[in-house]
Amino acid sequence: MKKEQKNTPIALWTGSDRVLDEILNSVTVILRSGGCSWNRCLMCQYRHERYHDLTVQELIGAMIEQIEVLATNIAEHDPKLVKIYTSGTFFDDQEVPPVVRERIADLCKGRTLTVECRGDYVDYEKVASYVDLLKNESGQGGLIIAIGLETSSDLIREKCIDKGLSFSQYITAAEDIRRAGGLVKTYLLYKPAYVSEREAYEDMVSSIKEILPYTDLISMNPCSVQRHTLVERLWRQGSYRPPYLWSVAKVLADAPVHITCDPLGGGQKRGAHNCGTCDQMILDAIREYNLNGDQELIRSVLEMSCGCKKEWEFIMEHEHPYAMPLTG
Amino acid sequence: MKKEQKNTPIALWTGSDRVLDEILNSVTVILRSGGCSWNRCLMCQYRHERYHDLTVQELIGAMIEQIEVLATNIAEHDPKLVKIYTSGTFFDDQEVPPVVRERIADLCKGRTLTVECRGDYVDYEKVASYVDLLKNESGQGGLIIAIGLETSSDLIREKCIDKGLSFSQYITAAEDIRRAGGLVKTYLLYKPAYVSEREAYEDMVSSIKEILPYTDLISMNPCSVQRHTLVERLWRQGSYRPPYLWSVAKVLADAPVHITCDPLGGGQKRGAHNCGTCDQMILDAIREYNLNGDQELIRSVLEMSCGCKKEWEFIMEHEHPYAMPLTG
Amino acid sequence: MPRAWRWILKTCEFTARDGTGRAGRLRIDDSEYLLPWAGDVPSLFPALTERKLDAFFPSDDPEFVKKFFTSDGKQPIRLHIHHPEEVTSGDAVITPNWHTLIQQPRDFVRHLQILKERIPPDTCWYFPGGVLPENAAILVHAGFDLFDFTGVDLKAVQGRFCLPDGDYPETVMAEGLCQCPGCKAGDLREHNRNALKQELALIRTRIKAGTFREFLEGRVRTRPPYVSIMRHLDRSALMENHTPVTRSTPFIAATGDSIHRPEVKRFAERLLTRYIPPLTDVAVLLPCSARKPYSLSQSHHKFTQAISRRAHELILTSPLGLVPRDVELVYPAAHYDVPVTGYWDHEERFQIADTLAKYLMKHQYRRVIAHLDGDALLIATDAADQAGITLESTCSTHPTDPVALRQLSEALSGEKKVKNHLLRGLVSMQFGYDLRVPGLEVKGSYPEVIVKKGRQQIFSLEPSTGMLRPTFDGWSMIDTGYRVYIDDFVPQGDILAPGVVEADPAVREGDEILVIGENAMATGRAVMSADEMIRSHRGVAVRVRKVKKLNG
Amino acid sequence: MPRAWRWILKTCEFTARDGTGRAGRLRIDDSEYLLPWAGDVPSLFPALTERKLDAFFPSDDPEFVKKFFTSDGKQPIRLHIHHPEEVTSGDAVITPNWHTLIQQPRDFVRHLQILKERIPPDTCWYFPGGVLPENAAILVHAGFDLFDFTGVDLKAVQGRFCLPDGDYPETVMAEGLCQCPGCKAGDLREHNRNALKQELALIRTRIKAGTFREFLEGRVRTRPPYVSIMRHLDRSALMENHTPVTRSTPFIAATGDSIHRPEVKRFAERLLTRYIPPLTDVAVLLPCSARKPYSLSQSHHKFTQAISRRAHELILTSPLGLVPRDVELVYPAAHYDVPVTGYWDHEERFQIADTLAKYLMKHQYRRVIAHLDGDALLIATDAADQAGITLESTCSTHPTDPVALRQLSEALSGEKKVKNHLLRGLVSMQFGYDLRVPGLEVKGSYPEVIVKKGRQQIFSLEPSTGMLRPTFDGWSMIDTGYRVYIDDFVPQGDILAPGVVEADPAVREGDEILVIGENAMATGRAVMSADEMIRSHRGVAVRVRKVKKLNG
Repeated sequence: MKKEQKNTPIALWTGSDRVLDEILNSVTVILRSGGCSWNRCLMCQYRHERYHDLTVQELIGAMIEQIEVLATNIAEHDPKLVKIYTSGTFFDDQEVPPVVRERIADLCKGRTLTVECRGDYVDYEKVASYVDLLKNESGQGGLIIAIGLETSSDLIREKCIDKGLSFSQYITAAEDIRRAGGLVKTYLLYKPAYVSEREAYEDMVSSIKEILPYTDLISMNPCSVQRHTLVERLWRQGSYRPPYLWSVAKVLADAPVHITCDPLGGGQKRGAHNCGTCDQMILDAIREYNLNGDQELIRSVLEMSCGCKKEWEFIMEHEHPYAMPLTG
Repeated sequence: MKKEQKNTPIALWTGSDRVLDEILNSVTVILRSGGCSWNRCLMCQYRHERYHDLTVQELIGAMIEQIEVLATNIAEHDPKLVKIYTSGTFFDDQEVPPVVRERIADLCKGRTLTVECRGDYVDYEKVASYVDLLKNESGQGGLIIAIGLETSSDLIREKCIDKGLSFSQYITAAEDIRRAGGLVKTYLLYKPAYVSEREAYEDMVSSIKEILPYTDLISMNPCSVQRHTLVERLWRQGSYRPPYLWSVAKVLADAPVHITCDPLGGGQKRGAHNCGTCDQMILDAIREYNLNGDQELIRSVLEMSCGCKKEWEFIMEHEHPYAMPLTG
Repeated sequence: MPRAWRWILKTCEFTARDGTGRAGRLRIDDSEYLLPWAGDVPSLFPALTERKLDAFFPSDDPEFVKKFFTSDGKQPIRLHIHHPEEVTSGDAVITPNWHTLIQQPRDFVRHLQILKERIPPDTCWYFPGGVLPENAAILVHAGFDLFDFTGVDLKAVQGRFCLPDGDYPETVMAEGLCQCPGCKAGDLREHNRNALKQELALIRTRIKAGTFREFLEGRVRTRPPYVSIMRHLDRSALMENHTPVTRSTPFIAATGDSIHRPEVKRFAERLLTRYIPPLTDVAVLLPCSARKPYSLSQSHHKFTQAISRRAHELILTSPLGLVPRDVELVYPAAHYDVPVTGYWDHEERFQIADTLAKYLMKHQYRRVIAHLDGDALLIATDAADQAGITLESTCSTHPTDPVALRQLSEALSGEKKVKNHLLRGLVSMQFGYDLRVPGLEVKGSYPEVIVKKGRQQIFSLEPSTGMLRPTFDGWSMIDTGYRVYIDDFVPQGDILAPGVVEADPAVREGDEILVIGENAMATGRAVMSADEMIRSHRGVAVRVRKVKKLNG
Repeated sequence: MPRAWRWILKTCEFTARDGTGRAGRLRIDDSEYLLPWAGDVPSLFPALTERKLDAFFPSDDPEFVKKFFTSDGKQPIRLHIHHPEEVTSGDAVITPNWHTLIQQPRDFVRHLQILKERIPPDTCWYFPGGVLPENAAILVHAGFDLFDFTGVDLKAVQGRFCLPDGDYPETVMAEGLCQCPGCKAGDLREHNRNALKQELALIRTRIKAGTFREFLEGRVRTRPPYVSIMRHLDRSALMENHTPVTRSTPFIAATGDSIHRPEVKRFAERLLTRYIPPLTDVAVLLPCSARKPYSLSQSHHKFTQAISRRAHELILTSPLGLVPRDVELVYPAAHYDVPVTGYWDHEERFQIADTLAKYLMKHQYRRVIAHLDGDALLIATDAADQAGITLESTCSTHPTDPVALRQLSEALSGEKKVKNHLLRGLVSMQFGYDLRVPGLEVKGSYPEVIVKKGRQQIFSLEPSTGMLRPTFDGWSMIDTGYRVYIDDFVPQGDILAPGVVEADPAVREGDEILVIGENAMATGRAVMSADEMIRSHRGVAVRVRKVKKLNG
């Protein structure tokens, strides 16, 4: 493994993001880190994208090297928003050593930084001091902490995701973040394994409702079939199907707030998909809505007719936990 | 073959026969003879029941021995009617040497004798003198010559039986017999190979009509599947089915004169048969009708209902020469 | 109505079996459903819609199942190989998400076997979601009884027209492939449901007639996984257990799979383990005949005449392998019908040679005469090589040719007549018992015979099934086996499963049985296997023929 | 209307074929009947009822036929192997009393073959009397087009309820096996007719979809003689001639009979006679994969990586035997689907070993590496023994195991890379021609590729059928074969059979064709075999893709 390990980010790209009704130019980076200390989520592929058996010093070196790539990009694009994903918890010292976090704060001072954090790792002190670090002289700069709650249902989170987090832990963490001056972004996972199309839909609707008091931003992402995951094993044996794009659109169309959504692998067998004919149109609409927040656009997509819509309606009504998935 | 040849008749039995509205006690004997010189009829088994390679003297000896068995029986039962079958032509010297015929005349003097003769072998002189031989002092005794016409259709007789006789030859023979003081008995064969159930039925109806002017007695016999015959070969491959007893009964019921009928193997796969349920009842009726001539009895049998009657009606209507037989 | 009371009214009973497939009745309150049945199952079992977020897949591992699988005690009871559920006779059970297993035939059969061995046989098995007209036969064959319309309704919304041989674009509806009311009305969903209902009705008819397996042989050819499931099942103990020991219907061996049917394997196995040949050290190998039993055929008539009882006659045949003359009536030897082409495929060659070689190694003959030609002779020679013996051949021409028959007869000149053996052979195959009672006489015209000792009837032989029926006197001569033990009641009519205390594990459906209780004995015929009669609580276990009270 | 005129209006045309079965149209006056069709045939052909006492049986000997068989010149023209009738394209013919032949499959196929070779293919074949829903498929497969209701009506009067899988007592009518109008009305005759009509409609659908054979495989299992007829037909030249060279539908090999299908035999035969392997003397034998073409499967991805083009890859598989990597797209190598059980039966073993042994004897490799385990390795070893060579084995574990893959890779270290061979292999299999043109480039993403020489397209490859389509430039590189010669017209659209003057006898339905005439050339695809296009007078012979006028 060591031979192949690269000290460049797993991925890095620039773009635009809608944050609280504002559109910011952004850079997003996925860092290879010490790895999520939980590392059990059924759909998570990043379990494999990590360093193994490094000393703390080696890890720091490797990550700093990656951050230099980010630094170059920031210098070039001067993004308002920097999103850093470490496949786990930014504030876990095992995963991201403090010195690395400091270097990042330097880079992002005066900007909005989004990092991710397991809900049970949120530490009021750490967050509060990090928020301070990010503020520049004119008080600009802020921290968004994204928590992968995935669902407000403890049962689904335990059985279908194995996240090791309870909804009440999430609430505590979210309140801590806000108290510490950060913003809370909540990730929801649309249709983990072991839930039917309708159960998944209903879970998203109720999750959105239940997290609204605690979160500033919501990102709902359809589950996709990542390599070497348990979800992939289930998918291979016909026991898992990613959600229909119809379902995804319906949640977005009915949601009481703006929700960002990135259907990874959308339109393909391994991602959220319909029949192949109508997929691209829905994906385009979602992408547009992500930025402009125009729910009417999504609603109009739902009015669209396609040969597979009847199938989806049937699945929503007749797919039960004892006979699912019914389609591929 | 010689080792196995027996000098007893092939068969011998006593019974009653209806002859011209009179019921006579009878003895019937089937003699092993020199054999039919034609020997080609498709349904004939007697082709094999014959002596082979005997000198004339040996043949005479063998046949006289058989006739002694008959003599004993005649002495015992004093039958009014003696029926002698030689599987061919009684008046063919090759088959039945003259000295054997004379011995028979001695035995049957004063009785009615029935013999069989191929139509083309009838010789006015021979018949006339034999009629004389049979008459006793009181003028009693007579000769019935049975001709196997089988059908009045020359086509059927040629194609389906290969009898080597034409209807006009038959007419000449019949007229000769009558002129010579004998009575004519005509055999009809119900359903030879290569005719459908309806064709067979229609053939019998028209044959009866056409021979009426020439014959004194009619014996109509359903074809049966004899061993080692061409008919058997066809039957084995599904190309022949003996007639339904329904058909046989229908001809008897509608006939303008009394017709005797002996359904050999009746009710069995190889003989005229229906479904197995109703066969015995029809056979009994035919047997009774043979003696009492009661056509009403046969007509009442036709009124009988049985599961197979619909099948028979269907076959009568829908079995065609290009798709037959349809049942087994 | 109190809940508990409602449950009691959900119950099932099976009245006909053919292999692991069965037909019967499901009763729910006042309604009765003929099994196998397809319909709106969720409306019959409210628990199905009440259970939320309880998806499980057959492949789930034990820890996961242990952690999340919770019982609610309601029917249909959910089954999982890693979850020990309490299931009672008459209960309805469900195999959640097994439609995903169809594509994995080996796992399908493995899971099925585990569960079928664990759960009482007289339970009603619900296969949710995946049934279609094309797979109804294989699913019923696997032992499922209850189905829903989910699969066919889904096909309808997808515009697919379902038939037992697959599905078609809905445009075929106009082409006259079906004339059901759905098709008349242009209602695809109704057609699809009708197609499924019709298929299940046909399956019921076939099971009741004892011809379901032959039907299945054609039906599974639609998709390879169905064939695989059938093949795995054929090789399973489950199928051996549920295959009747005899049928009176033809055994149609119309595919290469027939040679692996449990009946064929059972015949060969009994031949090699149970069968006791007559006392002779001369054997003649003969070709089979289309007509069954062989001895009624023209060719065998000739063979038998030529042999004149001077040797033990062994008939070489596919798919059965080897059939000794004296047990030619044993099912399926007198029942099978095969497509004849003159070509023996290598699987047939292998199986036949294997059985023959093993037989010849077990029973040492001084002389083995092969009255065979062509491929049959090659197969016999191959087997003889394996067994380390040398064959004599008496066929320089076709076996039925007079020259060959004379050769055969001459080859046997000087050999002693073999004593009639019919009974000992049949008893050994059927009961696995060596009957050595002197003075038994076989009366009647073969194959319609009875066996007497003096004036007492001992056995009768049922020609359509090849089964010996012992009288009580007959049973007294067979010391062990084929006993079914009941409680201390005196049977009035047939014996029901709950009355069975113990049964010889060898008992299969169709076996002749001696019933033994404290107060009565009875003769009869098993309607289910020993395993099923012990583990079931409803249904007829033994059809009783005669009852004898004991000790007043 | 004058008689002669009426006859001209009786004509037939065939629009779809699958093997010897076909679908088309019969026109009589203003009416049109979709073939295969069942109805009141005698009302369409008055001659049928006019002919009296003219029964003949197929077994009748030549003298008998000569004496009594007289021609009346009317349709349907009666056929008998011993009677040379004058039959013209478009005529209806009848095979009198052939229903009696069904029980004699060998004779059935022998007679059929004699007559089908003698009579023009585009004639409408009437099978009188014997059709039932259960045998309609095998009769259509044998090349019959026209049927009557005699058989089903007879079943009705006999109280038998007909379905494609057999007949049942009429009492089943109440059991919901069918919901046709006949069943609703309790009219058994109408049901039986409907059952037959539905079966024929389904057969039409299947023929048009190119999935008839798979359907037949299930249908024939009802009765052994139907299986025998299919097996005899499979082994006949008739079937080879009429089997398309490719289909885009799956080739479902769900029975032991699949291995004897003409497609399988043709593949093996072309492999052994036509196929030209790449220039290397190292071969690796690989197991097959469920996914087709193999190279798109995960396992083959690993094999290919380990081999890295340092050997010729040969895939061992059932029922095809052996598939070289470069021709893995050739039908049915990329199309077949088999039930997997892990058990290789002895017929499979024999056929595969036989093909492999012959291949290895023809093509001498310096090294043959068996990257196989289990039965596949045994089969390969057996074949190597037959071929007199020794295999190297690289599988101490499962073939896809990293250890085995490393062994494989190491075994090949030092071996040279094999030159890409795709085109030469495919051309050799499809055209039986050795293409040795330098400078050809394969472009695109396999299997969606085209072949160019410089800027000119030479071939395209159709991935769904595995067929190469030559452009005119492509054809100019293939010197011989697959030519169809036409008269001096310039084709407007497709080429009809009467326009065909001569054709390469190797041409089968689906083949890519170069059409050559005095005034034009064309590329296209054969819709019928060479034999059929020459002997037919109606129907499309070649679907034309491009036409090129010659000399102005």
